[in-house]
Amino acid sequence: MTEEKLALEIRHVTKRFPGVLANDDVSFELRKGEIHALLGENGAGKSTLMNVVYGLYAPDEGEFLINNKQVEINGPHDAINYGIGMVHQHFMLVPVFSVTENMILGSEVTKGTSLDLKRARREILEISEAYGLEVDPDAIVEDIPVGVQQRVEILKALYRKANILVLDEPTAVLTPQEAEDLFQVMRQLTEKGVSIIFITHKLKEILKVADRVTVMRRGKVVGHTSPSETDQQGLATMMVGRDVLLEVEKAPAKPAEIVLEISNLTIKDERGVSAVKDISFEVRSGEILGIAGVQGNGQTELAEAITGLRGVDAGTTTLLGETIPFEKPRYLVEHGLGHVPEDRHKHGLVLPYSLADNMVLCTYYQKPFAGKTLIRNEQAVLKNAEGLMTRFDVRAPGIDVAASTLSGGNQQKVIVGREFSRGIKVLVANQPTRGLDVGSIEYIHKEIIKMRDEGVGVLVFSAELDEILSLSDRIAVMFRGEIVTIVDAKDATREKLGLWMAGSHPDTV
Amino acid sequence: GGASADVSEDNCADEAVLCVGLVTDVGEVDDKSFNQSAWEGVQQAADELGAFVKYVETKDAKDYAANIQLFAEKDYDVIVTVGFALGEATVGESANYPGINFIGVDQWQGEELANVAGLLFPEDKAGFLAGALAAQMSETGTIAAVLGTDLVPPVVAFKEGYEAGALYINPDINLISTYHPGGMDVAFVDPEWGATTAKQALDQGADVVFGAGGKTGNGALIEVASHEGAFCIGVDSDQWETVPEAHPCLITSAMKLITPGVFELISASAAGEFPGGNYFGTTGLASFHDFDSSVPQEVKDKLAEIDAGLLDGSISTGY
Amino acid sequence: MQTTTSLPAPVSPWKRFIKRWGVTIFITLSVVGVTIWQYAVDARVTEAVLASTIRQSTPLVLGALCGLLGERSAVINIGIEGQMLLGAFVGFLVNVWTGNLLVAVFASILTGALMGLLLAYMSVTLKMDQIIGGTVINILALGLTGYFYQVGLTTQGKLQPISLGPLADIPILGPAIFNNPPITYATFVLVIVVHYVLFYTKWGLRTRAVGEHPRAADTLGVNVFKIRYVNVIAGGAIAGLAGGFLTLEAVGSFERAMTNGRGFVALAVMLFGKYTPLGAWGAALLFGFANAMQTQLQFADIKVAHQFIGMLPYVLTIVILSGFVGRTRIPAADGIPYEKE
Amino acid sequence: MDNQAKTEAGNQSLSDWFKSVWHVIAIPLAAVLLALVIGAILLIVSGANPIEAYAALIEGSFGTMKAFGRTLAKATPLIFSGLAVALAFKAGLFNIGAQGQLLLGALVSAAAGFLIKGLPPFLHVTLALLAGAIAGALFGAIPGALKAYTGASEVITTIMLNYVAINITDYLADGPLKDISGGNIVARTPAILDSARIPSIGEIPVGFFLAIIVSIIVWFTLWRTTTGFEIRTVGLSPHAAKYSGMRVAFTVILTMVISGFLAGIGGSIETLGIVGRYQPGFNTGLGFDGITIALLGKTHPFGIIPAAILIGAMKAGASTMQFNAGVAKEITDVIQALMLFFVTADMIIRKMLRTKDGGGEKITLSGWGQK
Ligand SMILES: Nc1ncnc2c1ncn2[C@@H]1O[C@H](COP(=O)(O)OP(=O)(O)OP(=O)(O)O)[C@@H](O)[C@H]1O
Ligand SMILES: Nc1ncnc2c1ncn2[C@@H]1O[C@H](COP(=O)(O)OP(=O)(O)OP(=O)(O)O)[C@@H](O)[C@H]1O
Ligand SMILES: [Mg+2]
Ligand SMILES: [Mg+2]
Repeated sequence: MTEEKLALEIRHVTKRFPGVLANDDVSFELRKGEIHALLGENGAGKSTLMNVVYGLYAPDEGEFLINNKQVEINGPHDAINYGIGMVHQHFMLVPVFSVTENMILGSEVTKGTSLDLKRARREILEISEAYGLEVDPDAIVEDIPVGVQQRVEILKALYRKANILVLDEPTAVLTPQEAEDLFQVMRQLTEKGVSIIFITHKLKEILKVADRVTVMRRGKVVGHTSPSETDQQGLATMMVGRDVLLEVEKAPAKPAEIVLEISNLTIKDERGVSAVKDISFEVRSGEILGIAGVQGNGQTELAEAITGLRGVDAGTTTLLGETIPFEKPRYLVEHGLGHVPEDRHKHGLVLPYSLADNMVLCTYYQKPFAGKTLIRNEQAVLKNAEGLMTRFDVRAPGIDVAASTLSGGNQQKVIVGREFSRGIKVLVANQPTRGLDVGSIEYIHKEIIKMRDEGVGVLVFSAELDEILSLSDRIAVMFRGEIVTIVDAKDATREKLGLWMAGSHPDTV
Repeated sequence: GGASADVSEDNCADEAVLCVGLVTDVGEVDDKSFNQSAWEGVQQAADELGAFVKYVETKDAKDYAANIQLFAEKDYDVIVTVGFALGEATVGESANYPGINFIGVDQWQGEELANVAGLLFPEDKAGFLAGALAAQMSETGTIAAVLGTDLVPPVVAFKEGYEAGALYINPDINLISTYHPGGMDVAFVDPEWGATTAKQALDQGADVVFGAGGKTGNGALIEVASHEGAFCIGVDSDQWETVPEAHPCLITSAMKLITPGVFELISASAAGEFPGGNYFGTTGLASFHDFDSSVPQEVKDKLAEIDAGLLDGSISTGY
Repeated sequence: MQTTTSLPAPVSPWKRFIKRWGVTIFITLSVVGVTIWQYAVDARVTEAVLASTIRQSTPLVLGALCGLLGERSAVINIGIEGQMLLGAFVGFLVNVWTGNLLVAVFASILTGALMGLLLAYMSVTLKMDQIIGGTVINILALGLTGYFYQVGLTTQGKLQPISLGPLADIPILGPAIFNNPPITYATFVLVIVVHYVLFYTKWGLRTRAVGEHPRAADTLGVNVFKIRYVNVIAGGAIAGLAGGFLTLEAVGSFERAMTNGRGFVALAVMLFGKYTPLGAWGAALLFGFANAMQTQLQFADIKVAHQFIGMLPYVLTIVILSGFVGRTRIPAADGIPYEKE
Repeated sequence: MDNQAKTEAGNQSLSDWFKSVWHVIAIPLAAVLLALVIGAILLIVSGANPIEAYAALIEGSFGTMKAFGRTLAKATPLIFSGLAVALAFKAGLFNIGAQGQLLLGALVSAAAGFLIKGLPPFLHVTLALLAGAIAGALFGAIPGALKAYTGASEVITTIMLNYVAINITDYLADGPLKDISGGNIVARTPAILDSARIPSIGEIPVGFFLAIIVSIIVWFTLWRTTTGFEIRTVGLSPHAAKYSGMRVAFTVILTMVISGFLAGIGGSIETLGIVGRYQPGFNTGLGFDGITIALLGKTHPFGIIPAAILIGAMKAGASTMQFNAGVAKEITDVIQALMLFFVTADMIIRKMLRTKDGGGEKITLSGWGQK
């Protein structure tokens, strides 16, 4: 093994955060020209390890070898010099910069003292042609779709002549088709001698493209395997340490009266572009309507409009037979609509508040938490919190800890508990399990189905096909602000949905 | 007490020891302006009368009374309070300390109290003379005044006198004057505004600028100093001494003789002849210093004539 | 992002043009109109007002440059006032001691830079709230200058105008623009230089990236802390120069608290100028013009209580800020300390 | 991190209580001491005797009942302006405009104090106080509304409005409301009637008790009412506030109105209890000191009281310090700035005290108010 040509070797890396041992004596080998998948639950320490390699975090212990030579990495600058490129889980692009400016930042080409944008532009076009990654160098990043943004990210690494490429959850925001294209590019890159570390939660993708797999759990490497030796269930078990149910069971739906009706909704986004175009559909009590779609196709705007966070340009929404005013979340709170928002940190929680306060975020002014006097009944607030903690299995040291200290899954349970417990008739859940581990996903899915069975009309937005397929009774697919089609869940397959999400018209499939 | 007591604060209660305290208006004792002039009068008392002297600067207008009490509690014999704003506090404390004599600079006494002397100055008369001089020295027919704020009565008096004096000489003269647009807390401490305003006046032909407004006015004087052929006129004290940067233009100053006024009243108090009520100090123009030869004799004669007229009442400033 | 804005309706290019440039064009036309009218009445008055405009705009635009260098790299600087004041004070002292104006100017700049260093240390290293950091500098400057200033110090003159030959004879603008003392000329140059650096150089690209998305810049090997430190220090140096302008070029002496809020107005100028040096210049000139005009109105003996004229520039700022600059894009990371891990 | 997580944990025993109090005051206390030490060094450098100076400072502020009364009188408006600034902080707003709101409050209460005649004292005082408070509130509403509806940064608009307030009050005090009795030429309003005067109990100004009561009301409002919950939520997360159905714009305006109201009372109390009329230049800096005090008091209503007394003491003692020790009053500004620095830069002190977190909330404002 010692003769083997290794592109990168990580030895005994330990990284601590206050209260968290994110990487615990992790060692890792990346061969030349391979695609090496890194797998693990949320919080297993994958991103941390990669950030350490990339020089963003200083490890507490550990060493690195590149091409079998020991190196010091004291910052991204060193990493870039050693040929390491990284596409981060959250894109690292300056939204108001052009593609060219983003591309050259940190490795600028200059003529005299001035930036040489012309030359940079030419170089970018050359590379983008060489790898078949098409981009418009003059486009402003915030105006281009996520798929293209990701291309820019990869090009950024290639522009810096990376031969070790780290891709942290690159497919989370892509359509199956776009993901397929990415795999194509990845294979092409390995042929040119680039070695790739590929992080993903999608087991299928690992089986499809990876040469080898390393699995992490709670900061430690727990095993190595390869696609030829295992399957999805095997990977999941290795990752979680127990057998997991990958899909929840549910009885057939018993849809009743229409509880939520969307008619001809049109919404323009901040820049005046139509994000939602003349959309209509309805949700019945006792059913789950899943809205599938790749991030950035108008789901966020649609969900925000329905839940009162955003105004609309045309159309109406009818809740339980009454036309609702837009941008009045309070009206919806009081008329039976529950909302699990897309961004739990931004909308769902007040992070510095205690769990108890977060659990009355929408009802703090109602009896028994307060009355006409506006004086809070602290006792009632605490009692409510204690009740919800037990009922929704929120794992936290107490109801007085700040929400910010909870893990993502438990934070989500706080929101779910708050919304599900206040007698709602309609539920809008946007990416309800984003970023959660399998255990939490399982739990929240069960709760959503329970709501449905109690007669609540549920509208679920999700970019995860598996989530859509396992929860929905009917499925609508959004693309570029329009609903491509609404089908019965029975008639949907992964493949069809994938194509529709990428814009194919249902009639042609 | 005995006649042998040291001149120190601890012995202020002693008959033989003269202690004089001074409370400034908001601002510093070394403001090159009225606080400083008054303090110089007190220091003169130290030199010539062997008095023990001390000052306290007021930081907050609400402390006037408290600051007066600092001296009163130590049995000072004379307390000088500087500025019209201290008028109420001075009268108020004078009742609490009938044994102490108070000198209130710029403080009009509505009713006469035995232990309070308001030291007042007819600023309009000094302004009138300054205006008359400016009008005679001006070749362009445009003269300017850069002023502190009209919230302060002496400033207004100077301005009105200045304009009346100029018009007395030349009814067609072009008078451009301006008050600082800010409030009390900036109007007297904005030399750059004073300077730039003076320049704006000079640029449109003014060749004499009257700077009346503490440091704001000083800024105007210094600005004029760097413009060849233009004159500037200072205010309050002889600013030849306090603003040497203005020597190239400072033809004279419209003075209110605070220093001698304060000293006279302290001496009167020491002599047991303290005059309660309003006490009028003198105003007038300072010496021409280096410009003595540039001021034609007929101008000097005219000024003397006006001075006499103001004194006997045959000329009125209209203020 | 604002929390309470509703969605803008789609606009035609013409409307967008008006929206973007309307106020600027309106103001420019009004200023030009007033100027021409004045010129017809008395040319000297016009020239006087324009010269005063330039002069009053100088500390404001310098202050604004200081502010925007900081904020382009995401450090809010409300300590401009204090940096200016200390710069003015130390420059003055050095002028008194050495009698060398050039040395004094450098002392002002250095003092400002040191105060910039202090702000950078507070906001970048200590990750203090930046507004509090600036407030500390303001109070400190007021206290230190007040405590250590002794009256009676006089200087040997101030920086004098240098006339640029025939250029200064151009009617209307010549005397205002081409007959100025050195720091004013330096200000003209600095505006252009900062504009160039910010938008056309490597440093500028990195600065703007750090102000928008520091982590992105960090991942590309850009040293976020260094960029912030250097920009804030450079900004401080410019604020120090503004102080030097006050004591060494404009007034020629020092007084306590002589900045009199110019550092705060500079912030308004910066916002008004949309975080661009050229925009700030335009805004500063507008403020200078408003001030010069209010003096001119008093000269003309127009009997409005001068307090009303006095509050005009401030009211104007509020109106413009809420209707116009309210939508200025503020650098996305502005005010947020960067945590590396 | 864990300590910070405990938000409002109930404290079981007395020693726990002491621990938690220590936890909160350790940093401000250390900050004050450090500032005094550095101030002492500056005094030595400039040739003064720090012991003498500080002794005089203490004598002038706490040495006699009278001095103590003066300290409390100085602290009273500072408590109000401190509360005004702190309350706005809670909603994520930086009210630099407390000064302007305070000036208008002072002027309007003076007007009410001399224009309204024939009222019994208690009623007259109440009315005049309210008039000033409402003037402050209305003036605070302007930046609030601008912020809520146009997004204009309150930092800038309040700075600008301070200048506007000076101009308005100067104009009124020298114009329509000018005192023309007895040949007065000074720009000031007539004195308020005796029925509008707030008395003192011995040396202790009654206004101080009012300040304590209002502090308690502010605390109660913030942490025990739904309105307070809304204010704090908007401050910590406007997005979550909107999500939960709170009226963000309304809350922003309401907060600025209350903030202006508090600042307005501060000005009124000065007028009715101390100055007795409105006179330009008599209320300088009170609003700006509110910022220092709010921060020194860790933006907590109960922290503000000792902070205001501390600053009030420095103001009350400054003259005595100059009188007894010949030290220029500006040194107190330097010490104030240093206190503010050390209390905010708690990282430095935390290192010295070896504690992990500073107690109270870390103060973060919204920058230019854009979140
Ligand atoms: N900056 C940080 N400060 C403190 N703790 C952190 C930080 N970043 C990560 N952690 C903690 O380190 C652990 C590992 O996180 P990391 O982001 O590496 O997980 P991951 O495997 O990438 O998870 P995911 O699948 O969600 O991306 C987690 O427990 C997390 O809470
Ligand atoms: N600076 C930090 N201090 C403490 N905990 C942190 C910090 N940064 C991240 N974490 C925690 O680390 C965990 C993983 O971080 P990460 O940023 O990957 O978020 P996440 O919950 O995995 O969401 P995402 O779906 O966006 O990956 C989260 O639970 C987050 O609370
Ligand atoms: Mg993550
Ligand atoms: Mg990750």
